[in-house]
This record gives sequence, C-alpha cells and structure tokens, in this order.
Amino acid sequence: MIEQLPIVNLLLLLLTALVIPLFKKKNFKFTLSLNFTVLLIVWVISVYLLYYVNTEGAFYYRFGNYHPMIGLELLIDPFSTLITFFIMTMVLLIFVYSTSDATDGIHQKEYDRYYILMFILLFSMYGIIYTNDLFNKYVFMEILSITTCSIISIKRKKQNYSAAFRYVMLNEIGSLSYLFGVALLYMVTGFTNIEMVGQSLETVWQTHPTNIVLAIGFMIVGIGLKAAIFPFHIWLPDAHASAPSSSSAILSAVVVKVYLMVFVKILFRVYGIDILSALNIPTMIMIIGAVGVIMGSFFAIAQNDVKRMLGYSSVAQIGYIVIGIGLASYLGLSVAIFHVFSHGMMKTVLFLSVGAVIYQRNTRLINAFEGVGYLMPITMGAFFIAALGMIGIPLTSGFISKFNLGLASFEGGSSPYIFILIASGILNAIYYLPIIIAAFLRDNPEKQTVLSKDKVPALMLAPIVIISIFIVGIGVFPNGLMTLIEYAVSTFEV
Amino acid sequence: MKNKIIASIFILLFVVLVYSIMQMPAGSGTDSLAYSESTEYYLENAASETGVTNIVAAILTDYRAFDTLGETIVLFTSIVAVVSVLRPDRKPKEGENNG
Amino acid sequence: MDDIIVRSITRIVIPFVMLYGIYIVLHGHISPGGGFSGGALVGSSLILYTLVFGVDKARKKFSHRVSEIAESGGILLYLMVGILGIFLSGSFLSNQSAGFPMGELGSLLSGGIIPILMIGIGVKVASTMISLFHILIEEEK
Amino acid sequence: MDLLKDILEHINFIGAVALFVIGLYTVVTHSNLIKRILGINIMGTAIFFFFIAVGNVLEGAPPLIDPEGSSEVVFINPLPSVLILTGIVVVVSITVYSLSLVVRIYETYGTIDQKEIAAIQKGEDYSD
Repeated sequence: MIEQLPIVNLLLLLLTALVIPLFKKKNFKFTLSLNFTVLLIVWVISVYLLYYVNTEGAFYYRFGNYHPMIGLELLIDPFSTLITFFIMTMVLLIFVYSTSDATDGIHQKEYDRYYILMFILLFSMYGIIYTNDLFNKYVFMEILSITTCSIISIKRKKQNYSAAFRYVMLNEIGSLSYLFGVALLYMVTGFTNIEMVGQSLETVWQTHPTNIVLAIGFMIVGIGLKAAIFPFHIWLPDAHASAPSSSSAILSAVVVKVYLMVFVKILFRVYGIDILSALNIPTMIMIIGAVGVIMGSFFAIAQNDVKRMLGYSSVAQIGYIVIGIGLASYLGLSVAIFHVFSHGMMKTVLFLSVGAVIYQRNTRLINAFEGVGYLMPITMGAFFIAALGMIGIPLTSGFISKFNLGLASFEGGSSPYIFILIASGILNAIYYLPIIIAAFLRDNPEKQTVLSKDKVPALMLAPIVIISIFIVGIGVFPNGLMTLIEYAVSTFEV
Repeated sequence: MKNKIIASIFILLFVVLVYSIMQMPAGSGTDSLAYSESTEYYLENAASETGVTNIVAAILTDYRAFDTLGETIVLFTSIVAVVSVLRPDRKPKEGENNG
Repeated sequence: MDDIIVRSITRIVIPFVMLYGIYIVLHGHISPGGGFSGGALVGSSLILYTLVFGVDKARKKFSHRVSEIAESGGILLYLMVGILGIFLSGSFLSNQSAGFPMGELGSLLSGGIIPILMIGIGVKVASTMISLFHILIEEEK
Repeated sequence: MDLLKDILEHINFIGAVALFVIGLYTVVTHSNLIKRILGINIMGTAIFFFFIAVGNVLEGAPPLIDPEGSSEVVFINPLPSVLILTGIVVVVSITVYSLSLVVRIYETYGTIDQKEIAAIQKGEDYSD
C-alpha cells in the first residue's frame, strides 16, 4: 500500500481542483475547509513518505508496470520527498494566510478560481519533482507556467496583465529551449528517462560531444529563464510588484525553488559531474550566481516599492543557491538545498508581512513605513526577524546558510566568493535596515507611540509568526534539517 | 542601427547552430542513434501488448498515459486561466480595491 | 452572418463534419487520428455553428453547464480508468496487466482502456475548443 | 562536393533551426504583442519539426501494423510523434492564454505595443 502514496498525493490535489467548481453554490467557508483538509492530508502523506524513504530507501512508481525504457515512472527518493515536504509546508502556511487576505484585489467570486489554480499549481510542482522522465517534466513545467501566470493576472489591474504577459513570453522561451535540449538528447540517446539518458550519455560523450554541449547550453538557458537566475530575471520584479501577496509569496518562495531543484536534478543526474567539469560548467554557474547576488542587491537598493524590492532581493538570494550548485561539491549542494529552505521561509515571512501592512495601511511605499512598528508590532517583529535572516545575523537560518556557503567555497578552493558573501550581506543590510529603522524608531503620522495590537485577522498573523519561529529555530538547531539534506544530497554522485 | 546589431547576433547564433548541427549524427535510417531499442520494442510488441494497431495511439494512451493525463490537465488549466482573465462576474471598474 | 445561403449550407455540412470527427475519435486506435485530431474536428464544427448562427443560439445549444461538465467529465473519466488500474493491478493507468478485455487486434473494441481514454480526450479537446471560443467571442460585446 | 551531400543529409535539422532562430528573433525584437505570440508559435513549430526530423526514417511507413501479417515493413520512430502531439496542445493553450491577456491589455492600456505600454507605465508608476 505504501508505494501507492505518491499517486494518492497527486490524485488528491487533482481531484480537489476538479471538485471545487462544483461547490459554487455552497458558501465559501465550506470550500476553504475542504481545501485545508486536503492540503493537510497531502502534507501528512509527504511527511510519512519522507520518513519511509529515509528509513526503507528510495522506490520507483512505474505506470502500468512497464520497464522504464518503455513507460513512465516516478522516482521517490530522499531528494524528491524532502523538496515536496518543503513545498507542502510552505504552501500550507501561505494557504492559511490567503484565506483571509485573498481580498487583496481579487473579487469575491474569483476565490474558487484562485484555489483551483493553486491546487493545479501544487499538482504540477509535485509532478515535476517526482517524475523521472524528461518530457513528462516538460509537460508539468508547462502546467506550472500557465498556473503561475494566471495567479498573477487574476488581480484585475493593468499592471498585472502586462506583468503576466511578459512572464508568459519569457517563460515560454524558457520551456521551448528546455524542450530543444530534450530533443537534442533524444537525438543522441533514444531515451527520455533521466537515468537511462544519464547512463548512455557517458558513452555518447566521446562520439557526439557537440550534441551534448548544445543540449546543456539550451537547458541551462531554459531553466535559468524560468528560475529567474540573474541575467534572465527581468520578469520577476514586475510579477512580484503587482501580484497579490499570497501569490507572490508562493511564486518567489516555492515556484522558483522548484525550478532550481530541476536545475540540480538535470545537471547532476542527466549530465553527471565528469561531463560538467570537462566543460567547466560549474565555474560558469558560480560566476553567474555571484554576479546575480551583487546585481540583485544593487537593483533592490534603488527601489521604493517594497514588493519590487523583495523581488530583486529574491534574485540576489537565488544567486546564493546558484553559487551553491556551481560548487558542485557535497557541501555546496547541501548548502544550496539548505538555502532553499531558509530563503523560502524568510521570503514568505517578508511577503506575508508586507501583505499584512498593505491589508491594514493600504500602502506599499518604503518611505510610508514610518512608525508601523507601533501600529503592527507582531507583523513588523516578524519582518524584523526575517530581515535579520536575510542579512545573515547569527541565530537565524540565513546565517547558517551563509556560513556554510563560505565554508564550502573555501573548501572548494574558490575563496574569492567569501568576499561576495560579505559584500552581499552589507548590501542586504543597506536596503533592509532603513525599513526596520523607519518602522520602529520614527513615529507614525498618527503620533501613536503605545503598542497597539495589529488590526489584522488572526489567520493572517498565525503563519507569519509560525514561520519566523522556525527561522530562529532552524538557525539555532540546524542539524535536524541538515541530516535530512545529507540523505537527499547523497542521492547525487557529486 | 540597434536592430542591425540584434540581427547580426541572431545570424551569428544561426551560423553557430548550423555548424554544430553539421557534426550531429544525420542518420535518418533504422541505424540512427534515436532508433534505440525502446523504439524497436514499441514497433515489435506494441500490437501484442496493447492489442491496438495504431502504435502512436498505443504509446499515447497506454505506455505514456501519464503524459496524456498531464496534457488534458494543461487543457483544463488553460480554460480556468482564460476564464479568470476574461470572464469578470461584473465589469472591472478601474480603482477597484487597490494595493 | 445571417446570409441564407451560408446558413443552409452549414446546416447540411455540420452533421457530416461532426460525424467524421466522431469516426476519427472512435477509430483512433485502429487508423491514424485519435482523441486530439478527432476532438479538434468536432470542436471546429461547433465553432462553425457559432460563427454562422451567432453566440446566443450556440450558447443555447452548448450552455455553460454543459461545457463545465464536459471539461471536468473528460478528466474524471481519465482518472477513473486510471484508479481502476490501481485496484486491478497495483499501478495507475495500467492496461493489459490490469486484465482489461483486449479484444481482437484491429477490431473496434480492441485495446482495453485505449478507446475509452481516446473518447475522454476527444470530449475534452472538443469542449475546450468550443468554450474557449465562446469566452473569447463573448468578450467582444 | 561532400559538403553539399552533408548539408542535404542535415537539411531537416537546418530548416528546424532556421525556424527556431526566426521565431526567437520575432519574439525578441517585435514590440507588438500579437507578433510576439506568433513568434512563440513559430518557435514551437520549429522544435516539433526538429523532433519529427529526429524520428524520421527514410521510406518509413507510418506506424500502423496491419493485423493480417507483418510483412517486412520499415516503420518510422513512433515516439517523437507522440511527444509532439502533446507539445502542440501545450503551445495552443499557451497561445490562447496570452491572447486573452492581450485582449485585457488592449482594454486597459488602449494599446498593444510594448513600447507604449512601458511609456504609460513609466508615466504613472505609483498610481497603485
């Protein structure tokens, strides 16, 4: 019965997405509670799978019991269960937030469409991480790109439409160049299954290297476009500036990370470390990541719309993960996955707290944050913790990932990256501290200095507080998460 | 002037691509690399295993049925996406709740 | 377009186009074609109907309720067949190993779940095309 | 002389790559939104054409097995045809979605030219 669980996960998400439109007549609370129970069930299954896989070992789920050369299969191993666990935890908390804040520009009757799209988005993320077939991954990436664009354009504002359109165009170029990479690999190996392609690439590397070089180039550009890695990040800030806060939280904390994990899966499972180092791709990736870290932070400083600034800071933090991947070492990969977790948590808290500020104060300009600390102590407290994490102050998970990244780059013999880490820490401080200073030290227009409770529904505050507790919790006791990550990274021969 | 540079970049890209294609295996026969043993398996026992003469339909709905399931979901999402963009339940007045 | 010649011609042509589309969907596993191309044919005949007879008449023929049922119906059919595969043979969407009646090669009822899935896909593609067309057309008013 | 023969052998792939670069060029340089959608369609067709060219077998018959008896017939590689069946539907749904966005953009911005939209956006950037 255990090995049916992955399909149960996928089917539960899909069936809820199909069932929601039938409940139009029921009041909205019913659909929300139904959605929440389904998300909870899938979360419990994912946690159980994570436990089962780490104790019993990875297993395949073959459709129709066919040999992988013929049919499709899902690979359930420590890496995919860890990432799906991360996805579901984040989306569960963001879902709790979005139940009350969905009024952020979405019409009352649009709710059920928003949740249909969110469930299909979850279904496609699970599919991308589970599947072990290159073309199947492409189909799920397409579903993901349509759903992410539509949760941006669901808000009836003209900025949303143009931001969503630009996102669709760039995303589409990304997936088509990924597909071109798949076609080139198929041309030389005759398979689309990831492991079989990986094995036959070793022999084909001697006879037809140009095919593989072109395929690597197109795939890196394709997934780079979708994961908003620095030179291809143009769509991210606009998409974040206009999207509702819960969708921009999902977009930057979860969706971008899924593409980065696809990036890791393809680089280290399809191509393998020896082809990569023969073309010295890892050093190129590290350079791209480093440039992204610096340029992302520079752009973030120049913004005065908070959401756009958070978007640019996401681009910078993605640069960290890309540096981790580029190190192509055991420690480098585990730092990259750790930073997926820590950046996911911090970015969700930042976006949700900004959403709460918008919900209560209807403003999002940075210079309008004066004295908000008094009006909304809990939200701004969480924002403060997350901002400290982003800068990398000790006792937060951000510090752990920065420290390990420095260690990994030192070990990997590319120590100049430590200076980049320090420089980016300073740059982060430059654009996060003014907000905190304005919020807590300056007095607000209403001249109210006594701490008043946030006038924001409890359901919105709960996830913000829970995640900020986790930020500090993982910052202090990281080894629980580290062992899980060790299991996950051991599945790649790096 | 600007689009002259862009045009030359694309011509350069095209030349590079054609150059690398010339080194690729051109075999369009049964000995080409893409004609792997999975293709031979399909052609030989798709009919017996799925009881269907159109092998493309056999692969589409039996061997790789999960792909086609993903396909129908793409269609379903495109409907929901277009409805969410074009089908306002009431005309979107400008200056709806902002932020 | 309420030109009498066009209306009468379409009234004659549409049943044949639809019949041909259904033929291709049903014979998808024997002859070339299948769910996608057959569904597109049926969808285009419905679009022809909407073009000639106007959206409101077409809306009566193919209302919101019908299009919603057809959409989720196509996928639900697909999922039910898949889940059946789980119970019968322990893996989603399995065909021969799940003991479906294989039928005799080349006959209409051959191939276990394949004709059923083909019909599911055909219904899905046709209803998607027609409802997208209706949404885009209604946007003009 | 063998260069010409070589090119002739690779003619399908060169055509696909040419279409791909044309599509990319249309998407990148044109500022009219509809033209950019057309560019995406050209790129999609180019890649499906490439897939089919990969799976092509000279004098290969379509993969239909006649039940009477399998005379020694050379079939083409069926897998690429399956993959592009899925791919075509994907590109269609992406086009429909972006067309619906263009309808909305035209309604709110009054124009479908990227440069004018950017100008309008720059004009009233913080009316939000």
